Amino acid sequence: MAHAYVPEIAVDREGNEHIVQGWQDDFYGGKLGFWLFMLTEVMMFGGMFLALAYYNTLHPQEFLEASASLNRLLGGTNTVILLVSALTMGLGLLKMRAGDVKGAKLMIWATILLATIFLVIKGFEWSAEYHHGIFLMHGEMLPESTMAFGKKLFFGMYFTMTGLHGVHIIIGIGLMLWLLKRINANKVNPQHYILYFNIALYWDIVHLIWVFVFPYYYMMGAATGGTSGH
Amino acid sequence: MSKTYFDETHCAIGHPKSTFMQWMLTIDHKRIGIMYAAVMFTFFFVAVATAFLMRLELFAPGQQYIDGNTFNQAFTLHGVIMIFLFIVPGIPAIFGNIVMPLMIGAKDVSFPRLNWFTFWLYILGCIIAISSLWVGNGFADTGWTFYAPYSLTTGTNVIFTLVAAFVLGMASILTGLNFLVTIHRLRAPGMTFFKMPLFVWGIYATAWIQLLATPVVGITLILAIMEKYFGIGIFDPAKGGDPVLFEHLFWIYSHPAVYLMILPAFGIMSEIIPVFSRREIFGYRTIALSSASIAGIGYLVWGHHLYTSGMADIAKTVFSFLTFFVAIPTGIKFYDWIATMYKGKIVLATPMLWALGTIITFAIGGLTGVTIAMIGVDIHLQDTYYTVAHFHYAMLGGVVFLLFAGLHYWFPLVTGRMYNEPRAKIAFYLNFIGFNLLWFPMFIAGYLGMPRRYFDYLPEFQIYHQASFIGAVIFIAGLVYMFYVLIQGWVKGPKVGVNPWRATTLEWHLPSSPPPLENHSKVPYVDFDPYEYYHGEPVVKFDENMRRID
Amino acid sequence: MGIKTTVNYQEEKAVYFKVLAGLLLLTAITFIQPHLFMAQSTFMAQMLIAVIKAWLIVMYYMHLKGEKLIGAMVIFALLLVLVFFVIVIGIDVSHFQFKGESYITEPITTGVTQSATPTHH
Amino acid sequence: MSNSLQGFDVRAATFAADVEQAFWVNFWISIVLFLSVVAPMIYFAWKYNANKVKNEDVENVTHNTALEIAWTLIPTAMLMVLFYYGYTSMQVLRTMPAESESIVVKVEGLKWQWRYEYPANANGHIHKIGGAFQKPKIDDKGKVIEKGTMGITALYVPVNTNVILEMSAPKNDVIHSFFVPAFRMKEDVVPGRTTKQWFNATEVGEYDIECAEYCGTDHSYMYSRLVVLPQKEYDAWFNSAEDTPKGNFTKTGDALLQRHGCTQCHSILTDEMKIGPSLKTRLSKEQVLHVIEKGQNKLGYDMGAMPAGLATGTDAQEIAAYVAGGLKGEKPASFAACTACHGEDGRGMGGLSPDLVGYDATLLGHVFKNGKEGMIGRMPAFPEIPEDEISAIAKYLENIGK
Ligand code: HEA
Ligand code: HEA
Ligand code: HEC
Ligand code: CUA
Ligand SMILES: [Cu+2]
Repeated sequence: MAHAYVPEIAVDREGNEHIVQGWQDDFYGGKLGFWLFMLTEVMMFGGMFLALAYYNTLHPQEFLEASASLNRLLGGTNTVILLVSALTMGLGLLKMRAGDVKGAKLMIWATILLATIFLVIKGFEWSAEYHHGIFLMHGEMLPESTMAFGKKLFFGMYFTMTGLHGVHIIIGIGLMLWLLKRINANKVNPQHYILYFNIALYWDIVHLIWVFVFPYYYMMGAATGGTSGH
Repeated sequence: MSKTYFDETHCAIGHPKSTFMQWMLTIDHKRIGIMYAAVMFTFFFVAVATAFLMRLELFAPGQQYIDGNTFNQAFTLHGVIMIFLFIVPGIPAIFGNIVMPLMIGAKDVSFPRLNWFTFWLYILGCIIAISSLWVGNGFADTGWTFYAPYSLTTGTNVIFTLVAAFVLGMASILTGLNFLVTIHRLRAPGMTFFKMPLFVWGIYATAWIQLLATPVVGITLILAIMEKYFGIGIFDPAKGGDPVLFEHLFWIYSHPAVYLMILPAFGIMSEIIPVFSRREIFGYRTIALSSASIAGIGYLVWGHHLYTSGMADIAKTVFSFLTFFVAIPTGIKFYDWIATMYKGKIVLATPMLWALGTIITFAIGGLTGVTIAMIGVDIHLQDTYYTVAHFHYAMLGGVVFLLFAGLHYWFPLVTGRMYNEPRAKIAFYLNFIGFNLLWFPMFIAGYLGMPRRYFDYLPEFQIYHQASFIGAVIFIAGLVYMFYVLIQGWVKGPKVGVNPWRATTLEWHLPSSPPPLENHSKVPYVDFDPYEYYHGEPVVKFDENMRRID
Repeated sequence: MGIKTTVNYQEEKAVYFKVLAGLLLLTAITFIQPHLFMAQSTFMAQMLIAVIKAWLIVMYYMHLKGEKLIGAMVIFALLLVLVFFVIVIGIDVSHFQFKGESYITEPITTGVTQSATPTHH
Repeated sequence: MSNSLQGFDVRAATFAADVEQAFWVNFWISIVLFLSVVAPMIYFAWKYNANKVKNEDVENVTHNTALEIAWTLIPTAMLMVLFYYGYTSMQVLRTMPAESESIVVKVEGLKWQWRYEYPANANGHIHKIGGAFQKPKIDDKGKVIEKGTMGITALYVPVNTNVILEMSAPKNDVIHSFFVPAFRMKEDVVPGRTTKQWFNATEVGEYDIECAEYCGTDHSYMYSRLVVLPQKEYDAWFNSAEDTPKGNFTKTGDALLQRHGCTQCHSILTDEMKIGPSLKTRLSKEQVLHVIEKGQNKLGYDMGAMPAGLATGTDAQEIAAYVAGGLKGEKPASFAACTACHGEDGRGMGGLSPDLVGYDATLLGHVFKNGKEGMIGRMPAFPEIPEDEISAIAKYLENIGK
């Protein structure tokens, strides 16, 4: 918004003045809108968890066994990485609000770096699984394989959900790069930072999803013996 | 003459000179609403054509004009267009856009650019849906419900249809989001939630459904697409999946979706009834809160579509029990409307005729809904024409009729002109008679055991199908006539000024008709109820600065 | 409206680090939980921890504290998901009819179990 | 309407009455509720019409607590009554009898037929009745590549006995739904799951089985029949190795006539002449006279044409009356002119020429293949109807003549 928006005034019968909220420059509106958007993400992943729980109820034992065979070390590392990235993102926003644009940019770059590391680790994990014959349209996951249904479903959902989560990470990286561009163009600055605020919210929800994905897939079967993966 | 929103607009990008580009890039909520209407109108004709084709084919048993597979594609196309392209976005996208901001005294919606984007997302979805008629192996033949595993195994172009439904779902979510923020943020000063017009309440409740239910069907469609491309067996029994899960996930959205259709329609009803009874509405708060409770309870009853699916018997019982509770707030609304007519001064103008007609047709649609909410009875009636008649009475005789009511009611607001009243009434009667002749016989056929989605049928049912066909002809004639009357009104109807109905809500207190680009010249302070009449005349009056003078 | 220009930088930063510490601690507990407590119901324990983590993130990182309206909306959405779970999982699937006779749930036959766990090398 | 498709408005299973009762309770409550809304609406629209009411008389009534409570609680109570009836009728439908006291039949629904498998009988024989209606496969030119079948087979059950259906679909098939309107029962057949329903038929007869879950191209032809037999006949069949019970359970032919749309032009149970002749009686006097006079070569018998003018005047009259009367009574001498081709009994000598008494399979086959241009009008050809359907129709027509 290049030119400042001057809100209108409505006058009631007693002559009192009331500010009229316009759609321009509505920080709270922007925040509300983004929260509502995040609720749709909650419902979406909620739907997937529902499907997951559905089959978990039908095949409890096989789910435990399949979970035990995931690599908890890599999964755990990724958990910590996301944790830290949520911090850098938050600190960046804080710096921006305090007027430290340079520091904010640094923090965004740090977040991008962490996000990339997350993806690389995920890549290692998936390729290891591929080599063990468990991957979409491959090996044990093919229709003709005799792997138990419970396990097939577990891994099918695992690839779908972590895959979709990965897509969210990639979108997040894209958003952060765009944010950097906007900061450089001074469209996002210590006075107008709603975009930054919302992208930070987005990053938190990406993290939040992982907070549930991780224990459901990796930790559920931890007690049923099985060392942490390979 | 002052400039109206037809003369100038704000654009998403730059300041294009050509009128065409100004329309393409417009972010003005009124223009976007009109464009939605134009597009939906076009698609609706495709859907009506397929509906008529089906009726023609069903005129007699055996094959007449099209073969079985074409018939299957025809009802899928009909269902998909009617649901995803027309009735789900329908009233919110058209009237939610055009009048909702006017009603709350806003200059536009909260995110006008998002609104523009949403419109084009909607168009993209339409294009994907329609293009599958020519791309790939023909349009999907799954029915609009896409039940797995049929949708996963059929050779037709289901992917396109699924993607289209997903994109349209996105558009629906974003519309809902936009409206929610608008209603929360941009109400005129003084307008509390219980001073909002009831149409806004309808849109508000609807927006919550759009926002929270649509993602579930979104993810269901994604899972189906994943399944089709990556072979994970989430719904495919050959790989251990359970088709019933698909039905759950599908109806978790699609049942709330029917309330998403009807709630804004009820909102239109609540606008029209007091205006044409020329008195204050009865039980404002109960009507407002019943919208909210229909939306809320509506989330809990999806299982009434699964009575014969193999779901656990105890779940059927729970769902049946819950389903009856949606009928109660609906009933309350109905009684409130009727009570509003008591000791009023009832003007039977065309919008009121449509509204009263709908009370009859939707009562039939809703009460037959209650019939099939009874488990034992639904086990007999599920997937028969009884169900088909139920939902046409609800959707066509409820939602579409009220959309027409709104079309007549807000016609002078949008165009600044008036249609020919006697002719519009003739159109209504044609429609009303045709509609009942079209769908009532189907209750009987369904009760006698005529299953739906049947290309061919046993000859006993012929008589009902024939009656229905005649109804369809009358109905469609009525429709064409109605649109003729409306278009004629727009082109050369008399100019009628800003408030021809002498209504009270804010959208009728604009500086010009049609309204100017940024709506109200000054935003009023709202310290009055939405329907304040005294002795048959509106109470609230404003001076040119939108200060109350009564 | 709504633009806050003054930030108590140090104070908010301290909150961020405190929450991070809490989250790291909870993550650590996640790992030792199966050996520590509720080993019989790992799943419940894990979800409990996840909920606490989520609560921390939502309240402090996402600044939901004090946001009445948005907080109510979030709770509404979460309740809805909960209801879906109760109905679908609690009422329907857990009463799956004719389970033993159904193909998708029939007990696994011949030695499939071994082949499913990836072999180590 | 013909007798065998009465199924729908008939209750033929023990629980049909419960469902029926629930429906009618609902019906009357609905009427009450409907009127409670629509009657005052119409009355108000008339009473308070704008041209009757003066502005001063308009009153803003916006609340009436008693009324509001009434129209919340009374409908709620009514709805709970409905829930109760819906629930109890469902309970009867869904409470399976003990397997020891019932016959358990396995039902398989697949694209697009129903298959039934019975438990082994006393001789260890297992009845497997395969398939229902299956359309023939036809190439572009209308030639039949693969014959279709109309399940002359059906699900045979004894009357007054519990029957449990254990239903499943092949795992790579789609969902179907086993629907018997006359019994008011329906349950989906879901691949991957086993579902069950049960019934106890109360009346001997034949009933329709339809598929009520959309399953693709021939969804509307996934049709079969449920034949309820007297206990004795059922036992006799069940303990034999026959596929179908002995006796006359061939009303299938009727279903076929209906399904192919024959009844549009032909009446079957009465003598009424519609577009085509009634199929109850074979030939009318006029038709016979017409053929005798003009000859005929329309049916495509190997024998070739029937020459014109084999008989004239009163001879012709006499023959026509005799033939139209079904060759009953005394045979006129002049009929000798016909016996060379149509045989002494007029039955067409095993297919050499048209049967004059009944519609045998050969005649039907010819008519279906070639259509027929006659004195009344033109009957279109139905080349796709397979042989076993033709014989089913012939058998059926033969029986109704008696
Ligand atoms: C606008 C759309 C719309 C609306 C509003 C409704 C409203 C209702 N519907 Fe309907 N329904 C559909 C659209 C709709 N439906 C569609 C599209 C399908 C089929 C989808 C498919 O399979 O393809 C369907 C299918 C459907 C089924 C599943 C049928 C089956 O497949 O076996 C059921 C079962 O319970 C049902 C019930 C109800 C009920 C109880 C209501 C209630 O909300 C009705 C409430 C209304 C009233 C009760 C009437 C008005 C009130 C009075 C007159 C006052 C007095 C009355 C009382 C207080 C009771 N509907
Ligand atoms: C909104 C929903 C809607 C509407 C309006 C209609 C309208 C009609 N439908 Fe409907 N129909 C469905 C939704 C709808 N249908 C659905 C969901 C199914 C199930 C599909 C499936 O099984 O998968 C179905 C199935 C269905 C069948 C059953 C197929 C089968 O099971 O074998 C038949 C059969 O005749 C039929 C016929 C008709 C006819 C003759 C009309 C006529 O009334 C047509 C006349 C049209 C209108 C009255 C529309 C008016 C709208 C406008 C004029 C728009 C104006 C626009 C603007 C102003 C922007 N429909
Ligand atoms: C379009 C209307 C029509 C339909 C449909 C039709 N028919 Fe006919 N059918 C006729 C007419 C007209 C005749 C009389 C031709 C004549 O008089 O020689 C006829 C003649 C016949 C004959 C021969 C009568 C005779 O004595 O030679 C038989 C057998 C017959 N129909 C059976 C059937 C059957 C079985 C079907 C269904 C598959 C059927 N028809 C469908 C119109 C129809
Ligand atoms: Cu099988 Cu429809
Ligand atoms: Cu529903």
